[in-house]
This record gives sequence, C-alpha cells and structure tokens, in this order.
Amino acid sequence: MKQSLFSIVSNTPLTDNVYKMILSGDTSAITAPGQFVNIQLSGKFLRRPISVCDYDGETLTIIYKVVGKGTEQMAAMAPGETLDILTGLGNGYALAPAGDRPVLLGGGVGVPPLYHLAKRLLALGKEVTVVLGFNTASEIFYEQEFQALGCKTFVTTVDGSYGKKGFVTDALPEKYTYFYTCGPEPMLKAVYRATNTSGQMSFEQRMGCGFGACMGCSCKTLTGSKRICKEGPVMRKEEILWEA
Amino acid sequence: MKQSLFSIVSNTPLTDNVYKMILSGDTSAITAPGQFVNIQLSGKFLRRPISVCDYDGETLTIIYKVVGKGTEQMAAMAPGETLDILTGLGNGYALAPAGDRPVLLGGGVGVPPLYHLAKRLLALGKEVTVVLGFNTASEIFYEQEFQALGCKTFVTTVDGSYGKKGFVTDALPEKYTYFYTCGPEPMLKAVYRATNTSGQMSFEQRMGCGFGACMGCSCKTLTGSKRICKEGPVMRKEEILWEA
Amino acid sequence: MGSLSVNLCGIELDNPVIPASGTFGYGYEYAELYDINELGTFSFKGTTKDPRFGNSTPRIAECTSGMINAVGLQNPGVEKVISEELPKLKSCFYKPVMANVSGFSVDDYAYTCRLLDEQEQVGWLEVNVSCPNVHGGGMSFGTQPEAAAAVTRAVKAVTTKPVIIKLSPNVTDIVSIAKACEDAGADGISLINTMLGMRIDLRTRKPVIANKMGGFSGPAIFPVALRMVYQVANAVQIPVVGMGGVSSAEDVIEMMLAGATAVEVGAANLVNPYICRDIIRDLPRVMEKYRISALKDIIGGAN
Amino acid sequence: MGSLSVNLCGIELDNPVIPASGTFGYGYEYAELYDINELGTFSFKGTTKDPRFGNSTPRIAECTSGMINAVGLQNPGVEKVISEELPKLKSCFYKPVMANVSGFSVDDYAYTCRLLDEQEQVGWLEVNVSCPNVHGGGMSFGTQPEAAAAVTRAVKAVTTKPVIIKLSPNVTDIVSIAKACEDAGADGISLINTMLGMRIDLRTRKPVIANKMGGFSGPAIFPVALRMVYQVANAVQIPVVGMGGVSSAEDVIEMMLAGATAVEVGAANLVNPYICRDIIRDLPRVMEKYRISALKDIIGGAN
Repeated sequence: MKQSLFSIVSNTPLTDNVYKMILSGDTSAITAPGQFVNIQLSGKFLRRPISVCDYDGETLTIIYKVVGKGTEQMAAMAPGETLDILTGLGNGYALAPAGDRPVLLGGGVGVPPLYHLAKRLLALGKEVTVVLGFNTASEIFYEQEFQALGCKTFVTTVDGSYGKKGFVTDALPEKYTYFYTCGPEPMLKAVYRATNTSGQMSFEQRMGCGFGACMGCSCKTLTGSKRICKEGPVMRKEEILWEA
Repeated sequence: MKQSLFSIVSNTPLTDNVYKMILSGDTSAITAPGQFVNIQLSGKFLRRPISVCDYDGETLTIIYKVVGKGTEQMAAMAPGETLDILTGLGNGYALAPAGDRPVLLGGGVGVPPLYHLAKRLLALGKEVTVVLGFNTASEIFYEQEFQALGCKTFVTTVDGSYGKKGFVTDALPEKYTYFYTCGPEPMLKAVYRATNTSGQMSFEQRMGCGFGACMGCSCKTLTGSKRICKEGPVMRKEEILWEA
Repeated sequence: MGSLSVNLCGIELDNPVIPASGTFGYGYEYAELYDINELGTFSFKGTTKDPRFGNSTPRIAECTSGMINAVGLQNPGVEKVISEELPKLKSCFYKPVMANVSGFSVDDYAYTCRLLDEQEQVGWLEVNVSCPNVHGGGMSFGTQPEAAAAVTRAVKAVTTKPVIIKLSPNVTDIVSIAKACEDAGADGISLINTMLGMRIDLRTRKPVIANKMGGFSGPAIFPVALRMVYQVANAVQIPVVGMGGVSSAEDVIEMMLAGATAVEVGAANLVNPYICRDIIRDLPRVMEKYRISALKDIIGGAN
Repeated sequence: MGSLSVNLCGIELDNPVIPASGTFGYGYEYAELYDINELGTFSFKGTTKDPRFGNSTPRIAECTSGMINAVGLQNPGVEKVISEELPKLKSCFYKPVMANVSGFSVDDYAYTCRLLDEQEQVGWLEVNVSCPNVHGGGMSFGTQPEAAAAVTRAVKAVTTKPVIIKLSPNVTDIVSIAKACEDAGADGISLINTMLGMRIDLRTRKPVIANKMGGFSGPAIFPVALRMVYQVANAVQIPVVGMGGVSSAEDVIEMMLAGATAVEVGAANLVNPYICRDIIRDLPRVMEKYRISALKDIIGGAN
C-alpha cells in the first residue's frame, strides 16, 4: 500500500454514466491485476474504492460509474486536478492457475479489472476469451479495447439489444481451462453455478478503510473469515461460502 | 439582504496577514457604509461576516485578516473563483449627524468600513479627519488610500514604530463635530470615554446567521436588546450599555 | 409531479418541510426573501411566560459540519408574542403556525400554552422539554419520563390544539420518554433538539461559548437524529416530526423513511436562508429519482 | 521544541497520541507504513473471551464528516490474541500497549482481563463497557452506573495493571457513570465510544447497515466528545483519555484543554493511515503557535 497524489490526465465518459479516468502518479505499490485503489474526495469522509482497469509505470486507469454524490464529484473533475489515492490494495488475481484458455467474465463495472488481467494473460501466451455482460446496448464499453488486445470478445445484453441476449453465463465458451470474473453478486453466483472449472471471483463490499484495519468488510469463507479489502477482493471458487 | 455569487477580481496582501479582495457581483442590497457581508466558504459550516470596505454598482471591496482556517482559505483563493455571499447586512453608519468636521477612528481590521464612509462624508462636503491605529509599522494599511481621498489622515502605533506612539485616542483632533469608529472592544471603550461629542461605534460579535434569525449576537443597550447583525453593528454612543 | 402533502395531527400540510424553532424567528426576516407560504408551516421562536434576554455572548461556536448555540430562549414573553409578533406574522403567513413553548415549571408551560392555544393562527403547540441552554429549566423535563409526562398532562389539560412534545437527544433511552409523553396524551413527538456540545478556543484556552456548553446542531448530528426518529416512530402510535441536521430533499426523504410524518429544518436556515424553499422545490426531482409518487406513502418505509 | 510527554496512570508516554481500538488492528497494517513506535501507544482491537465473527455486512455507512460501523467486536478471542497476535505485535512495537477488552458478562470481562494482564507487553487494560454493536452486551454495562461499577470491580480484583474504563456517550448523565467507575477502583476513564447512529439507503429504502444501527464516529462527534471529556475530567480525580472525532494536532490540544491526559484517534486512521504520525509531527508547530511549552501543563487548562 502507498498513499500518494495523482494528477488527472483525462476524465471522459464511456457511456451515459460510466467514466474513464487516466491518472499519472506513483503506481509502484500496484502488484497484480484485480487490485483496487481508494480515492479521497473533498468533502467526503470515506474514500471511494475503485478497481484498477490498467496501469503501467506512471499511469493508472480507472473506470467508474456515477452512482452518488462522490462519483458525481469525480465526473466533474478536470485534467490537472489532483487526487489523494491509496494504491496497491487487495490481493488481485493470481495468474498461475489460468491454464491455456482462460475465460474472463465481466458484468457492468465489473468489466474494468479484467482489462489489465487480459493483458497479462495474453503476455503469458494464453488464449483469452472475454465475455462482457451489460443490461443494454447503450451501457456497453470496452468491447473494442478487449478486441484490440487480441481477446476473443463476446458481449451479452439482458434486453438483447446487442450481442447475445442474456447473461454472461449464456455466452460461456464450450471449452476453457479456468475462469476469472468480476461483477454484481447475483452474476457471481450464476457464474459459480455455470462454470465447470476452477476460477477466481472478485467481490464488492462497503468498506471503511480499504486496507484491513477496520474489519468493516469481513466475510466468511470455507477457509475462515476474510477481509474483502485485504485477503480479497479476489476469492478462489473453492473457498467461497454463499450466505443465505 | 441578497444572496448571490461574486467572482474574485483580485486578492492581494496588504500586510503579512491582511488581504484585500475585490469582488464583482450584485451589490444592489448594500445601502450604507458600515454594513457587512457574510461569506460562505467551502467546507465551513458558518459564513464569515466581513465588513464592506468599499463598493460601487458592480464591485465590492473587503479587507480581511487571516486569523483561522476560514480566512486562510480565503487568502488562498484566486481571481476568477466565486464566492456565495449574503450582502446588505446590518444597519451601517448614518451620515446625517456628522456635522462639518467628523473624525473617523479605526483600529486594525476596524479600519476598512471607514473607507467608504469617508468617501460618502467627503461627497457631502465634510472635512473628514481619519485616525488609524495599529500595533506596529508593519501592520499599517490604507494610510495612502485615505490621504488620496482627501482626508486629513493620522496614524498611531502602539510601539511608536510609525506615526504617533499610542492609541487612536491619543491622536484625537482638537475639534470635531462627531465621531465614527470601528475596532476591537477595548478601543471602542477608550473612544467612548475620550470623545466629547456624539458618535457611532461598530461592534463585533460571533454570529450564527448574520441576518437576524438566530439571536446569536444579541446585546443589551440602553434602548433595549439589539441584534449586532440586524439593529447593529453600528450603535449610537448614547445607547451603548457596557457590560462589566 | 408527486404529491408532497402530509397530515400532521389532523392538519394537512402542503409539504412536510418546517423551519425549526429558533432558526426562523417569527418569519419576517425570511418573508423579505421569499413567500414563506411555500412552507408546510414553521415553528416560531421558543416562547416563555416571561420575557428573556437569554445568555451572555458569545453564544455561537462553529464546528465541523455544524454549530453550537447557547442563545438561552431569548424572547419577548408570551404576552408580547401575542400582542406584537403574531399580528406581524399574520401579515406574511396565512397558514396555521407551530407555536414553540418553553418553561421553567409545569405551571409555566401550562400558562404559556393556554394563551397560545387561544390564538387563531396557532395550529400546533410544540412543547420544548429539551432546551440545553437554560439552567434548571427545559432539558431537565426532557431527560426523565415522569417529568416529560407531567408537562404533557398539564399542557393537554388547558389546550385544545394538537400538542407535540419536543424531545432532547441527550438521554440514554429516548423511547421511554417518548412513550411516557404518548401515554400522557401527547398528539405528536418532535425530535431531536440539539445535542449538548462544547468548543474551546485554543488562543484564550477558554470555552468559546460564554455559557461554556451549548446546543450542537447541523448536518453532523443527522445520523443520531435519524436513529432516534426511527426508534421513536417504531415505539409510538402518534406522528413523529423528525429533525436534526436536515439540509436537503434527500435528508427529508431519509427522515420520512425512518418514520417522520413531517421534517423540521434548523441550522441550515442560518447558513442558506433559502434552504427550506430550495428543499421544497427540489423534492419532486428527488421523489422521481427514487420513484416516490406521494411522500405520505413512505413514512416509516424503512421498516 | 516543546515537550510532548504525558504520564498516563503511572506510565510515561512520549506523546499523548493513541490510535483507538478497532481502527488500528493489532498494529501490523500500519507498521508496514511507518514506525508505529512513534506513537504514544495504541489500543488494540477489542478482545473478547471467545472468538467472534461479528455482525453481517454491510457493516459500514458513510455520513457527513463521519461514518457508522457495526463490526460487532470481530476478534479471534483472547487465547489466540495472546498466542498469535501479541507475538506479532511485539515484532513491530516495543512500547507498552493498551489492551482493549469487551465482554457479555462481568465474568467475561474478568476472565479476559486477567489473561491479558499477565502479558508483559500490556501496559493498560482499556475495558469497553460501551460497544453499541452487540446485542445484550457491551453498551448495557456502560449505561448504568451500577453495572459499570460491577465490571470495574471485577476487573480490578483480578488485575495488577492500570484499568481504564471506556464509556459510552449514549447516556443522560455521563458524570454519574464515570464517578461510579472511579469509586469502584478504576485507574482512568476513556471516552467517548461511538454514538448510536443510523443511515437509510434511499434506493433500497432499508437501513444501510445490516444491523440497522451502528456506532457513529468521526469529526462530526467532536463537540459532544469534548463536552463529555470536560464534564468527566471536572468530576473525577483519575486521568481521562479523550477521544471522539480527533483528527488534527489542534483537536488533540483542545481535548487536553478540556481535561484529557491523553487522546485517542479513531475514525481518522481509516481515511488517512498516516494521521497519527502526522499529528505527532505537527504538534510542536501547533504548540509553538499557541505558546505551549509542555503538553502536560495544559491538561484541563480550560477550567
């Protein structure tokens, strides 16, 4: 974990209410795809945890949805403005178990962390399939970006207005060696049931600190109690304990 | 009273910790010298009441001292930034009783409201004498500005580093027809005792609203209870009741 | 556009927004700014039997997201309120107004309430058993169920209009006090009054407020207020008027979901004199956002 | 540079800044960021007799200038704290640490305190009779003088180290509870724990927190905390540890002027993990500004 100031390079809408922000600053604490950052906003008490979409030595890309006053404030920020950010939070996805043909399943704002993951898996020579699920055509983002990386990319929409009608689980490829997923909890549950390999799932929870101090985001797993922000947000399929 | 947005035209230091801010906006609610404005600052709950130094149809000049986080924040503001301001607060000085040769006695940040007052008295053809009291030479501001208006201007410093050593009461002219004063309470008391004419004194008090709603700044006078923000901040010498 | 109206103790309000006592005077300062008939109603300055100057100054201290006041019930006394303030009030406000009453004995409360109850423009009596800023008065009645019940009974015995008891949050068990008032005949409960708070000036090393402590209000206290409104609304059958840090249309709706039938707005008036009007005008937008067609339908909706 | 040291119940602290229990774990997360030996001490995660997972999630809600938590005393239980956490803690912190203890019965408290009292690294026992987040536990001991005194007596009977009782602010009369603890043998009082608060989600129309209510902390509660510290410090002879919304060197000094011998910092750690270090480093500047040569000289200075 590192606390540092980032400067906004760009902040542009991808859809009606989903924005992409590129920031420049010290990314040295980020060690794995699927980690998140925790952003301080002026006038807000708690930081906003947002998953890392992409990063390199000097820049950090996040994609966020405007859902409340905090994210509204972010959307109104201009290039050159600075943000106080805690970086390198959470465990992130482990690449080792991917096998040759991993599938990546993302729903809505669960899509972004899969982007850097896809990059890394491709760099390891994997054949990466990506399924992106959205409610409707107007909400889709990053389809081209995944294609440009060289991923086999499918899109599903709940209303069938684009791609395959249905959920990400309706577009699971015939064969895959492993899965990685991120999205709302009902989607994670569906993926859990629909997949026939091992995999990793990224969870969300309201957080206090984001770095393991407050126990605000604890969850029970088959391997004991874990903090979503510290031992998570990524869990192995085998350890997940769904609560009623 | 009017609530409106003002835009900062300039914001420059006059001394180490006293700043002059010129704002442009709707000044139509300001009706008399000696009134004050109440300024909202981001992140602060209460507004900051600050006396009006000068105004015309489109601009407002205030002079403020950096004493805490709020005024520190103001000092850091740049031209073009905007402030939400309540204008036209308080009664202000009455010009009618001035006579031919009024004297204006200001101490520290009590000096600013006398500036527009002097302008108005001069416009009425009065012979205006001004005595400005400061602790020390480095704290002096607006001597030239009063001179430029055409006021007979004297400065006193407590440590004698400039002008006459002592307090404003040590530089009272031989003859004057009326007095107007603004400054810290010990100075007002001294002026009250030292003057031999009628006059008007402007008081300070911690305020809640600044427009007469909360009764936070009430004081007792010989003519009943008054709100510093509404029936004040200017009181006639004859109605003042000093509390122990 | 959704419906904003609610019914408070038998009187229909156009909307649930009510400026709180002590932050709205008798209405004139605000009537200069906008037509205060846009309001549901307002609760006028706390009135006592005898005239009071109140506490020494400073009476005000700033806090993070709030303020402390120790005005100490400054008011001209009930006779003058009736002879001087109410006629002026009538000239700018034609709706039933909420008369806020404080006292230093059970008889005081009864005396003042009886006189105000007779005034045509008074719609409700809001009986403040919770002022933190007067020694030996107000709050001691609001921290014990029996004392709050005694005030309630005495006031109900001499009045005909709905009696709303305004409670202090500075207690261990707000529910027992609210229930005691209900059992004693109260027609409604309003809460929370200010929390007892303090600030010290680092320069002088003395309390900022002459009275040392005072009543803390503003957005900072909203979560405590909301919790108490929720607890009380779940425990009593009579309407609850929620207040404490409300400063937006969203806050009004959150208070109503917690169980408030109407919502008072206090400290926010002092910072933005247009806030109540702005909230009322913003309510339809926020209702649409959260798919609320009638505000009265969401009262207590969080249960 | 002025002197920062204070003496808390016979143990000298290099400075009065103490991260509060539940916001600092057992220290490791922070030890990765800076040398936590810069701290006066810290109060570790509330420990109970048996392991506890705590409450369901969501456990966190945001508020204006604060937050609500309803963690519910998640901890591995006293045996594991001693066998696993304390050895790890020792590797990054060499000063006496404050052991924070909660319980569900007087015997619970005594059992846990006795075991922790034997641990060399424990300097003080901070006995939490004020957790708002467990049903039938914690806070009920902190809202009645007799119950708080009973816990104090039971703990004192089985321990040798200074016992500091941590009080709840959710009471009518904090002074009577503090005095009851003092009379029962407490060596110090710490206050305030969190205030009971609530938020409702306008989208779901349900409480944000699974447990409905939770403990409200952050700068919003500072004026209430300061008032209670002032009241208690004026009523008892034993040292008072002040906390509640502290997030700057100025806040530390204000708490000490109110009567605090040392000052805990809670919610602020969760937002700025460096805050305690930053406050300690900033204290000399603020002391110079207000002409304070030794912090210990200003304790209770506002009287």
